[in-house]
Amino acid sequence: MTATAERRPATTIFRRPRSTTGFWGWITTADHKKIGIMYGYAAFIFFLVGGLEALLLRIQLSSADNTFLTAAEYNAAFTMHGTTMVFLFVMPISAAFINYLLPLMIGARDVAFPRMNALSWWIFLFAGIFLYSVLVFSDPAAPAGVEGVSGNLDPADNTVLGGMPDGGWFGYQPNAGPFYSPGTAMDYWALGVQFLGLASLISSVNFIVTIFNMRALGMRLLRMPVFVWMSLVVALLLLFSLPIIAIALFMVTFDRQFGSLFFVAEAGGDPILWQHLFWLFGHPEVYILILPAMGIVSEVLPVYSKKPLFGYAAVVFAGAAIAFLGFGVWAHHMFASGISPVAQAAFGLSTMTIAVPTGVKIFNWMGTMWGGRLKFTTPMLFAIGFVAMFVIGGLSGVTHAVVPSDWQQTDTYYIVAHFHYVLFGGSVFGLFAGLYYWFPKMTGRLLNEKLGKLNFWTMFTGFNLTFAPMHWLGLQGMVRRTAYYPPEAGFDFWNLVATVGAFIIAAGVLIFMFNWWRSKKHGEPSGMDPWDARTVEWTTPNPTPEYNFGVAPTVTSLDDFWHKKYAEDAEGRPVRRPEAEETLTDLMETGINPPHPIHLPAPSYYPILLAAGIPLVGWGIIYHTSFVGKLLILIGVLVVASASFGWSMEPLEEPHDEHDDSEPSGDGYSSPEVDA
Amino acid sequence: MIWRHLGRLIRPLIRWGSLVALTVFSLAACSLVEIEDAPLTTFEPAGPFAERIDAVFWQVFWIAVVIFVVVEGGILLIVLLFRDREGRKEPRQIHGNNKLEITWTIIPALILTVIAVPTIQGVFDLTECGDDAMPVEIIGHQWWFEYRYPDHGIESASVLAMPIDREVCAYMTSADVLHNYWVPHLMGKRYLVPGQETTLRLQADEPAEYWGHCAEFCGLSHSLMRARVISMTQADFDGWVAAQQQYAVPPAPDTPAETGLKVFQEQGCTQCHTVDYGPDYQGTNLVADEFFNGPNLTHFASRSVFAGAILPREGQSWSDGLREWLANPPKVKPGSFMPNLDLTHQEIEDLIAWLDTLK
Amino acid sequence: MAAHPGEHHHPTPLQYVKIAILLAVLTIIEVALFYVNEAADMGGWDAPLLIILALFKFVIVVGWYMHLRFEDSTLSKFFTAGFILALILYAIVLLAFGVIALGS
Amino acid sequence: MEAAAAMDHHDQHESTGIDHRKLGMWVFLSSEFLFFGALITNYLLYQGKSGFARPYPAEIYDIPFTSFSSFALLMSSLTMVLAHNALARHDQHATRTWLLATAMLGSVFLGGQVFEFTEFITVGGMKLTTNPAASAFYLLTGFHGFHVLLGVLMLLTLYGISRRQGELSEASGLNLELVGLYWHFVDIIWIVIFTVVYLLASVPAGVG
Ligand code: HEA
Ligand code: HEA
Ligand code: HEC
Ligand code: CUA
Ligand SMILES: [Cu+2]
Repeated sequence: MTATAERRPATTIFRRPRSTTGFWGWITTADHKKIGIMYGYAAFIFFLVGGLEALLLRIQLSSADNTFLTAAEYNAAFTMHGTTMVFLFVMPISAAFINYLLPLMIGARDVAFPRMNALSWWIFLFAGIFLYSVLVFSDPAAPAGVEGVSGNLDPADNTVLGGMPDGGWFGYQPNAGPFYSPGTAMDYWALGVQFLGLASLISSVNFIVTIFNMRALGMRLLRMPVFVWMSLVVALLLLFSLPIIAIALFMVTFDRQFGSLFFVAEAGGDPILWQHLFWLFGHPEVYILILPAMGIVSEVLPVYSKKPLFGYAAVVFAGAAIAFLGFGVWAHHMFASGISPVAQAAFGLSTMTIAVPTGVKIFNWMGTMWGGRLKFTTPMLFAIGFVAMFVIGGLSGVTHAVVPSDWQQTDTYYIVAHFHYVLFGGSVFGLFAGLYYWFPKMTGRLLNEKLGKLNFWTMFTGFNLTFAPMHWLGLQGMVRRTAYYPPEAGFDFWNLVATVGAFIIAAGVLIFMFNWWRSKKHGEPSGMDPWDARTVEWTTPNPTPEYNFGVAPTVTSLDDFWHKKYAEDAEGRPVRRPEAEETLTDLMETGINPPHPIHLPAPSYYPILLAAGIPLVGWGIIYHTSFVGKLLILIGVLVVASASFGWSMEPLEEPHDEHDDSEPSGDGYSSPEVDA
Repeated sequence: MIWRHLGRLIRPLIRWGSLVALTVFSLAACSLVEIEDAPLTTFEPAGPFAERIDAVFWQVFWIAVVIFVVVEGGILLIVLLFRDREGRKEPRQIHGNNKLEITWTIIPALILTVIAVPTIQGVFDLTECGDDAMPVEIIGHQWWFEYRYPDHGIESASVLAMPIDREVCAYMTSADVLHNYWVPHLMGKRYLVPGQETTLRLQADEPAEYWGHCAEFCGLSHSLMRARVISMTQADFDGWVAAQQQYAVPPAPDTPAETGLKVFQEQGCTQCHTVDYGPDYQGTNLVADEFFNGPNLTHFASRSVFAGAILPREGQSWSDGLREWLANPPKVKPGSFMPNLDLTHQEIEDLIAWLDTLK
Repeated sequence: MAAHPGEHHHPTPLQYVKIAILLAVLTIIEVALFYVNEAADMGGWDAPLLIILALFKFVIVVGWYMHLRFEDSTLSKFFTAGFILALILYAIVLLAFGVIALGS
Repeated sequence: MEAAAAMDHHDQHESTGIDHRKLGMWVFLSSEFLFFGALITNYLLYQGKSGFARPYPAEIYDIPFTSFSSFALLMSSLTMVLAHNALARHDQHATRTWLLATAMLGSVFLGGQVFEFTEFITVGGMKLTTNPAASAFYLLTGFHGFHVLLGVLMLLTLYGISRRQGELSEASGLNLELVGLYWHFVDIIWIVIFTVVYLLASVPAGVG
């Protein structure tokens, strides 16, 4: 509710920050756009880190019995690669898009809880740093809270890189538990992921309330852009799946630190319980990773096809159905774990059903393009690439759902191929489409199209070279998570191809970075509506002014902006309205010079302060047996407590004249009965 | 209208189409060549269970191929047909079509129903062991598989021997973390779960040696946890069993082998390894105590591979493999629970001489 | 803005107290049931009875003390969604572990 | 940027008519079911497994004692709702009294839990590390206790604010409602835990 908060001297510890620019402006901001941008940059840096780890994996696998990495380093590299890509890249970059675009797309000035939003961001950042601080602090030889057994490691193999978490991104117990992963590395993993989850949980509540409560006048639920819908669905998925992993991670942390026995098989703990809890979260998680990208694609395709999204309602409901069904399929990751045949059959069937709503989406996207006037701009290329590549990943997914054939496939590179097709060919392509599409929104400039196309084609080629051979490799018997394979196994050739492909992807990423860096300064100015777009976020100047809209928009239909610009002739073809240019100029005008003063969420120190306490507690827990550890917990708790206190004392909003009647109540005003 | 466009686009279609077809074809061709000599391939089922899975896979695979061709072909077609061109009219603003919507919901649902049938049948047919299956116990260790034959009183490691045309029911568990037993020629995978028992059906048609691999990430040397299965005729198997049931033969006096046996005792190898010379044996008993965590070596030399089926390497002799192993096990297999005992060159040679007596 | 829209729908303090007495009585019955079952095995009938009683208390607190009865349906939709989802998911997990069984 | 009257009010309306924070609280509470559900599931799984080191939690429960502290928590819901009601009637004094009473009852419950844990550990000999069922018991009840503790702290903060400012303002009134929601929620979770974990506890055959 600080959307309209006044800036006034705080009555508490700090004076409220005033600056909205410069370093402190960024540190204390509660502006969803700045937060979104920071999320984006941080996530991209983590993408480079995760990608670098992937390149290490690929170099190691480029030939049989390679010795580029030690086994410990390899295991650490794929664990951190998976963890980084999932939790530190795709999730936060999706959060970046949602943060930046959600309020703009629903015609709001900010999210419902701007300071909470800042809190999420800082917790995410500190959690990421905390997770990677393992490189500095972890001592692979040091026992965890509980004495463990470890094998004999050749001293030469005891490297810094090998000291990173090495239990896989799924942290299967008991391997990642106190006895078989002594040392502190997996504690960093468990707590780091825990904190990342906390950040996402806060975001999810924030986004849900924002979507329910802050839509522009007239924006009924079924007038929201698909991206907003997918954000809502993702927020719900997060809301209901994160608690499960949180508890599971608590259990691991307790096992490792305080000697509880949840997953200690020797004492009767059940390792299969971890799998249920992890995948109860983990499967909804994969839809958390894909749905924002699907939302982006649903925005991009219509614009460059010059047609409305085909079957809007179907696409929305399909998204919701995917999410709902996605809660009922988790055990398809456990077909080989010895669960009963009834359970296997049931989960196999439930998994297959997801192909139906997903197919609905695919076909509606094709329907959108059908008969359109397709402009192959870079965002469009990425979006089409998404559709084409995702189908491949989806189809291999269906072959896993066929339980007996999954018994052969599971834990092989065939699975690795599947999920990179959906994650890279899907999520990452979709997100890149979004980056190209909304770059002007953020900067007021266009990314270079020539470089963009080069970027797409290198990434597309590299991607297929890397991951297509993994299908063959998997079916030829190459097992996942192996640092070595023997020369006789016959895996050399395709692995080498995959490695080459990975470097081609890297080249594509470098082209993208160059394009971004250059276009930010020298890119062609975009004007207000560079793509002839359809949705509300383009009705305000680029880059978006601090207050988003000069005058809060009112919406009368789906694709409201489009209908302001175009009417339809008798044949149903769009005809530009005569007054379109004037509308645009007006919007530009009010966007630059708002007619009324506008109140913005006030900056605050407390989010970053509160977030800073959390990693302190984390380090404290890991070293809780020592004095320093106890001290850190104490300091951390004090920081969190005092920040919360200061936060709650900071005025939320200026007392103002209760509800003056300037509140417009037009026909478009959506009533809760209709919408909710 | 579409046909008019089609005419104009037929040439690029052919061009693109052939390009794609060529690529796909060459990829497939290359991979088939490769698959021929991949010892872990899933494409050469050698027993009824693997064959059943293979059949299900191909059924689904070809359905997927058809969907693939239709969908990707559709995308390609759309891209070629509807690219923006000079003089093209503005597109008609179509918002949807309920009939289409229903069609493309129902057709996939029907296809999936078709796929569901072999899936369910497969699950129920393949999960539970037959009544007259031969039981074998498989115990996973970091990083090797231990086998026990309860009916025959035999213990072995890394290499599983089994008769052909007879179902073997593996009762599996783990001594430490999760493992996953996989012999692609014979069957899919099943986890080995500490504190629990899982079962896996195995059966081979022909006498042969098959590769296996631990498929669940199980720590540092998961990549070096491999396995072999040797299938043989029932007669051969009976002979093998009879041989394995023998006690080891003590080495002749004053041979390097005897020195090797001494080294074995003095270096504390017996702490982990059992060599069963039988109740009549005069020397110190070589039965590892409770803390047992190494392979039983009684018939070590009768195996085709050792140390989790990673040694001897391709082209390496048995003795050279042993030399490499005994010199520094954690170097060969990072994290190995067999420590580097700093054996001298001579000790290693003697040990090898002795180990070779353990037929 | 008004913190409690529709305040007038809410029960009076006296009604709150009456509800509390009801809750107390239910709790006493629960504990009594527990002891009855201890003394003379109820043949498994204690479980459904106790669960029904607990649900009853649950609904009373949610409906009246948390005012959910009087609120916009959006809130109850969320609340029941979370509750039902948790119930179903964890029931399936317990089924998979054989802790609870269908039939029997 | 002063006159609030000139403020653009569009961005202030709630499409659902429910206050942001209240909606947020309910949304959050709905996800809490998944937290506690996982913990209860965990407990149910392990309490029924035989072969653990003794004792199992169910062997050492003190039902009369737990009934008493559960009762205290249950009644704190009454005082909480009375505090809320008093504030709605602008009776600041009664608000404060009931807030304090709620915090007290919550503390009674917490004290009871501390006592219970201590008894279990010292007399009953059941530690976190005794067996998985014990681990599950402590994690579940401890996690709940932590919720109660947070609730008590929030109640006391409200009480403090009220004392210092002489009243709870309109904004704090909403805070009180939110804390109330949280408090009742923690209570209903305990209603479930009390029944499922205590009253319906069982020990696997062959134990106890
Ligand atoms: C973005 C992430 C994402 C997405 C969207 C999906 C989507 C799907 N996944 Fe995937 N999956 C992962 C990420 C994802 N997955 C990851 C990361 C893992 C590995 C985790 C690990 O072990 O580390 C995994 C593993 C995984 C497994 C476990 C494999 C194993 O370990 O043994 C299974 C098994 O069923 C599976 C199935 C599916 C299915 C059926 C879908 C479906 O949703 C796909 C549906 C889509 C289509 C089918 C295509 C479009 C539809 C049509 C064109 C209609 C017509 C089609 C038909 C009639 C078939 N996935
Ligand atoms: C969104 C998720 C995502 C993404 C995008 C990727 C991207 C990639 N992944 Fe991975 N991957 C996973 C999620 C993802 N992955 C997961 C979840 C696992 C399972 C882990 C587990 O089993 O625990 C996995 C596992 C996995 C494996 C299997 C490891 C094993 O089982 O042994 C491999 C092997 O090749 C691999 C490769 C790659 C490659 C080559 C890329 C490439 O596409 C990466 C491309 C990016 C770059 C190349 C970055 C560019 C970098 C530069 C240009 C350098 C510049 C640097 C500076 C300026 C500092 N991934
Ligand atoms: C602390 C335990 C331990 C000690 C002591 C030990 N080993 Fe081992 N040994 C093992 C383990 C564990 C393996 C299995 C390693 C693997 O394959 O990963 C093994 C494997 C072997 C193998 C290969 C067996 C097979 O079939 O795979 C040989 C041979 C061997 N050890 C010989 C020796 C000799 C000789 C000594 C003494 C000089 C010795 N071991 C001492 C634990 C031990
Ligand atoms: Cu054992 Cu991998
Ligand atoms: Cu899944």
